[in-house]
Amino acid sequence: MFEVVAIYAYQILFSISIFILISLGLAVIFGMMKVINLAHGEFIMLGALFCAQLAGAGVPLFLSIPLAGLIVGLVGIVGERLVIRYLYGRVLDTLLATWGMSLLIVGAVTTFFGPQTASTPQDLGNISLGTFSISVYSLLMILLAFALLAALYLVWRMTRAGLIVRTTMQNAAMAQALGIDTDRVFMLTFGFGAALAGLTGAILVPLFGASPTMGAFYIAKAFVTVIAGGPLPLTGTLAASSLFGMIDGAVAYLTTSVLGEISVLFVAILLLRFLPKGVTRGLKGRV
Amino acid sequence: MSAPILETRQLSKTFGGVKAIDRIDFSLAPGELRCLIGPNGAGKSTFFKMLTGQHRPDGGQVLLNGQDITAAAAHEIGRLGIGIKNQIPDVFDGLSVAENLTLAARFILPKAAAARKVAEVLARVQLEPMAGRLVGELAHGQRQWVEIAMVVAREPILVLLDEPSAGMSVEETARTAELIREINREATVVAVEHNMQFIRSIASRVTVFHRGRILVEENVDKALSDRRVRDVYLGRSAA
Amino acid sequence: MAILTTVGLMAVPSFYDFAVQYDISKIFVLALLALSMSFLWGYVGILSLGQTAMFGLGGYVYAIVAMNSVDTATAALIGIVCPTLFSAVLGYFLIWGRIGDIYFSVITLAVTLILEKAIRATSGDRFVIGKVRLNGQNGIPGVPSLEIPWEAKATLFIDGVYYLTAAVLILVYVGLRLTLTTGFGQVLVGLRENRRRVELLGYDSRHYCLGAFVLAGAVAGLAGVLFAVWGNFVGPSLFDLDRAAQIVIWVIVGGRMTLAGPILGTALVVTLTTWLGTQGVGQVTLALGAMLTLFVLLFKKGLLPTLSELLSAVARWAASRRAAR
Amino acid sequence: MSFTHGQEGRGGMLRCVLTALAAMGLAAASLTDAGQDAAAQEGHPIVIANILDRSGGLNIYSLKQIQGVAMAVDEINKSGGLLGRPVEIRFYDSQSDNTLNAQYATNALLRDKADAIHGGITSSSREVMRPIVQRFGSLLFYNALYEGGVCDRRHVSTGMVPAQQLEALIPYVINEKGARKSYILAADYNYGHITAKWMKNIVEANGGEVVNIEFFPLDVTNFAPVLARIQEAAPDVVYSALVGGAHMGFYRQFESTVGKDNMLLASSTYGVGREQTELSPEEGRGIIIATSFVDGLDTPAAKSFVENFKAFSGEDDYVGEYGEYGYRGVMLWADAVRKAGDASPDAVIMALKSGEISFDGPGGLYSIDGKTNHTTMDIHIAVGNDKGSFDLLQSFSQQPPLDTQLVCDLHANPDDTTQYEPEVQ
Repeated sequence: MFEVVAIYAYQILFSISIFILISLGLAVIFGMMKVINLAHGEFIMLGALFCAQLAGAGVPLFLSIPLAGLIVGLVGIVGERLVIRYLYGRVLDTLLATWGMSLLIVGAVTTFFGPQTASTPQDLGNISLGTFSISVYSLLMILLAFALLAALYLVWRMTRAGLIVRTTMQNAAMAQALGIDTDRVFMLTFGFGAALAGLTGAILVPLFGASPTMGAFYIAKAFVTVIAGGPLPLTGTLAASSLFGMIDGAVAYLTTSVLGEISVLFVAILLLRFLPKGVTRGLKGRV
Repeated sequence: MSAPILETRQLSKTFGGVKAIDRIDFSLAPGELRCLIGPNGAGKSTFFKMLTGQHRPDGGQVLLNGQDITAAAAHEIGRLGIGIKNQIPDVFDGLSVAENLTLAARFILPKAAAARKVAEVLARVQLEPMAGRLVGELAHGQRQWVEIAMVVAREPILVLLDEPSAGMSVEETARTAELIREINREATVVAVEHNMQFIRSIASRVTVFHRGRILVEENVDKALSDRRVRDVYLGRSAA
Repeated sequence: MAILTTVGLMAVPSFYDFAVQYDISKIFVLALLALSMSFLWGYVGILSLGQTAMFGLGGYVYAIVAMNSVDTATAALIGIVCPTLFSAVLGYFLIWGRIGDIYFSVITLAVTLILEKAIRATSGDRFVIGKVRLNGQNGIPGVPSLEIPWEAKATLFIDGVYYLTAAVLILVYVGLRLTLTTGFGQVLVGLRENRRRVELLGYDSRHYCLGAFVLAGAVAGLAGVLFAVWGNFVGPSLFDLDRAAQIVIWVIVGGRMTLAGPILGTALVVTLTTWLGTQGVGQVTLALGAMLTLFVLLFKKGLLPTLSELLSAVARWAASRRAAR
Repeated sequence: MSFTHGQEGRGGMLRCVLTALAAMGLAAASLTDAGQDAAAQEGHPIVIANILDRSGGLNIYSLKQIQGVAMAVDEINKSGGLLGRPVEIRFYDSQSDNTLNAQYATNALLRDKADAIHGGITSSSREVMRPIVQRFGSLLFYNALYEGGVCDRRHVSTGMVPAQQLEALIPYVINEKGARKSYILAADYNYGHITAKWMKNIVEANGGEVVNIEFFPLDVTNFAPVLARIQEAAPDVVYSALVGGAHMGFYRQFESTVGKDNMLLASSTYGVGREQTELSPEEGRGIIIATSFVDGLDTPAAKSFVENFKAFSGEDDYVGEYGEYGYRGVMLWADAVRKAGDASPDAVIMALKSGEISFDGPGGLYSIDGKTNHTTMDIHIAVGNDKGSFDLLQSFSQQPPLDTQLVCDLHANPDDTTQYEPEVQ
């Protein structure tokens, strides 16, 4: 009995943590900066790819993961400087431009790294729960997802940098008048969001692998999660991820993974129809 | 005294903890031309927006000819005959003047009658030469007139005008005052204004708003000489 | 002039081979899909990312009905009616709730993705409608072309499909233009310019939004039917994210505030994609991505409006030169 | 009503667009029309089209095959061409989009006047092209592993079909490894469904038992739920007919959760997309496959092919089955052209009907069965090693495409174009 409950809990938590991880970067870039970033999936893919490359070159896995996130953050900053910074406020143009960036990244990665799925092994083994065994890495992934979310919340709420970012996103002109270099803040925030996406890819790569076209698997889910989350990007992402993860984990375990995904999208539609401003509407809070 | 055309009872609205409108009782007789005055942030525009379904009240009631319209949607209120000119010109910039007016007139009239109505209203606001121009290309004052004309073309029973003379030259202001008096022959009018001279030229009675409440409701001269009114305007010229 | 152009277009098949006609027909069909979106987006201001849902439904319904040996004209009709009804129901559900703009976009996108996933999950032999296997991921091949009514047992060949799609595109374009001049259409234009003012004038914007959504759904369904006729194939990719995003690209490239722009945008992007695929230049996506990004940075309003602005600027400059002399 | 604004101005736009469209058509036509009509003359090249996905999600299967096709044509031309004429490839990148397969097949046949099309990776891309090839009376060489059953004289399959592969793999697993209790996972489309049916059929025919069959859409990456169900069922062996980049996650998650030391893993698709080159040694080691070609085959033909391929492509990595399929497809077609003495599709089809078309290639002898246009070949049982390649366990000589032969006879019904789904209960 205990086994069954535990395996259920594991399935659901694992599913929730995937939703959290794939939405985090988007919660910053779309949720806060209002840039419809269709290259989000490709940022995840780049993180996965770089992590696999680094680990393949002999860097220890747990160093490769943050390094990969950092590199993707730099890629994000380059993209922001070259393209995105001309488009703030032109929401639909960001959609088109980031779609272009997404195609460009997929094409470039296929050209330089080939179409193959890249990956890197992890050797944490598994622990057994009666008839079941669970991969230790996936448990670590669940922890990481929640830890990242909590850390992000603290940075946003408690630090000066977080305050500066929130001020700038709410009213750039006012922030500028207060002496904040908003141009720099936009650049760094975008880079930060990209780095989070890259980190996600790096965390996922030992289990899911990295292929140039993998971004498409995540992008729709991530957008649905962040939008369903509503006006508080972090609290909302947590709430929506929990809901969707629970549904996906339970339905996929009991029936099939297709039904799991379909039921998530269906619940998202109902949710947006009846709570059209997202689940955190009316909640007091800042992020 | 006849039954009021418009009445609000304990109307209230709060924005993020600030009471924008605080239990306002307001009543307007048919055919009246009333001005609302008060410093910026007194709640005048919010009040208008609640009368026209653009903001939903937190409490209280709005009655039009005795009918409760508190929860009605903007288009339903429009159909009942309240027309509003918003503070910032609220027109179809990408359409021509004639098209703007046609859109308004076609709602109540068949095609041919609408065309006559448009011509008539155009003449009234003296915009005939501009009929084919895009509204977005017109000067600020002219855009205000287009908006007033749209309101009129709908043949409303109650016209709300939020700062009709703002940004207008002296001649334009005078012309606007005349226009408003003309409108008042067919409809009840409420105007929010800052220009005291303008107010004197059109209204006999004013309601003074302050911090979401009604401070004074009097005839123009009495209200403007009231100490409390002077106090709230202190530091601000009555221009 | 317009008649001349039509005649010119209709004369293409007498001068150029089937391969050219086949390529151009595809552009015509996809341009219809782009029109369905730009009509909604450009005139009513609602961005439906789910026009592919109606497109795919149209294609699938036509395929299923036609392959159950109903005559193809009836199948085409049902293929248009079904997505129209579907968009009416979906539109009622969304528009009557006065749902926010971006949520509207996301929900319509989710609807098309659900349909895609559902169709992909119909691979087994349990999923049969009449005589037709739904075939999941693989799609339904061998969809019949339209029968020629006055010739027994004959179906439209490539040139026939070319004429048909050209005619339909012209008719739909003209039809939408005429719609915009009716009272209904005027309100739609008003909605694009200033939704609040339309409401204050007493129009219930929901009626007009729903009307436009249903009309656009019908056009997308029609495009789906023609796509099945053109390619003799329907598959779940009709619904997928790539295609949904591509429509946005076509419309933005051409300029969404016009009806002609999206047609040009579709022609440009589709031609470019097809052409790149034959050049052996490596990754088509790389070139396409670079082009799109540059496009946004250089042409803010889309190609057609930018070009016409440029032309009128040149004209003004020429006029001022003449005046100066 | 006076909604005239804009319409005068924009009225010309439709004209502009239509004119531009027409102009584009004219330009495209004039670019490609020149000098094509004389293609069939002596000395002019024989044109074949190669339609594969260089870009998009399916290119994992295509990139090596594109080079395999090019290499075969290169070898043919270096040895004097076919019937004294050089062979020319027109390559089309179908970008993993079926509608482009349709468009390019039409272009290849009408514009390039190609004598044969080599291409198509997925069954759906093949099914989109088959009616077009039919309509214009041409010939399609489909060089891929697929579910079997296509009965069409204008279509030639040069890859493996399920019966061929599984009649070797499953008895090996049951008899040599003693693994009877089986759990089947397959990709959720026709190939997966039909393969899963054959798997079940053959497992049961050999005295095994199937505890469950599950299907996965191609974009599923999270296999945690099914791994829990597998552990609950505790089978001896898991058979995988999973396909594509996303499904590779299964092999990693299987190793980190269950482990091949505790449960056998056999596959009909593993290795085809060169999966083993991207897995770690632990993850790839021990997976049992059945294949018609792996780089590690210990024959002179295989060794020289791998060597030549690396030299030709300038890439030093694993070649694999799909690269070899491209090479084999062109060589089989060339043999048919030689025996027909004519490159035109109908002549080649007549030659194919004889059943004498064959090619002694890298993976053994391939010969085309004249009744089905499917290929008889050697099947090798191999197991993943920790060097990113495979070790040969056992070879089965000349396995016929039995499943398709059961339902298809092109000698008796030359006009058949059906894809049969074999009746498996």
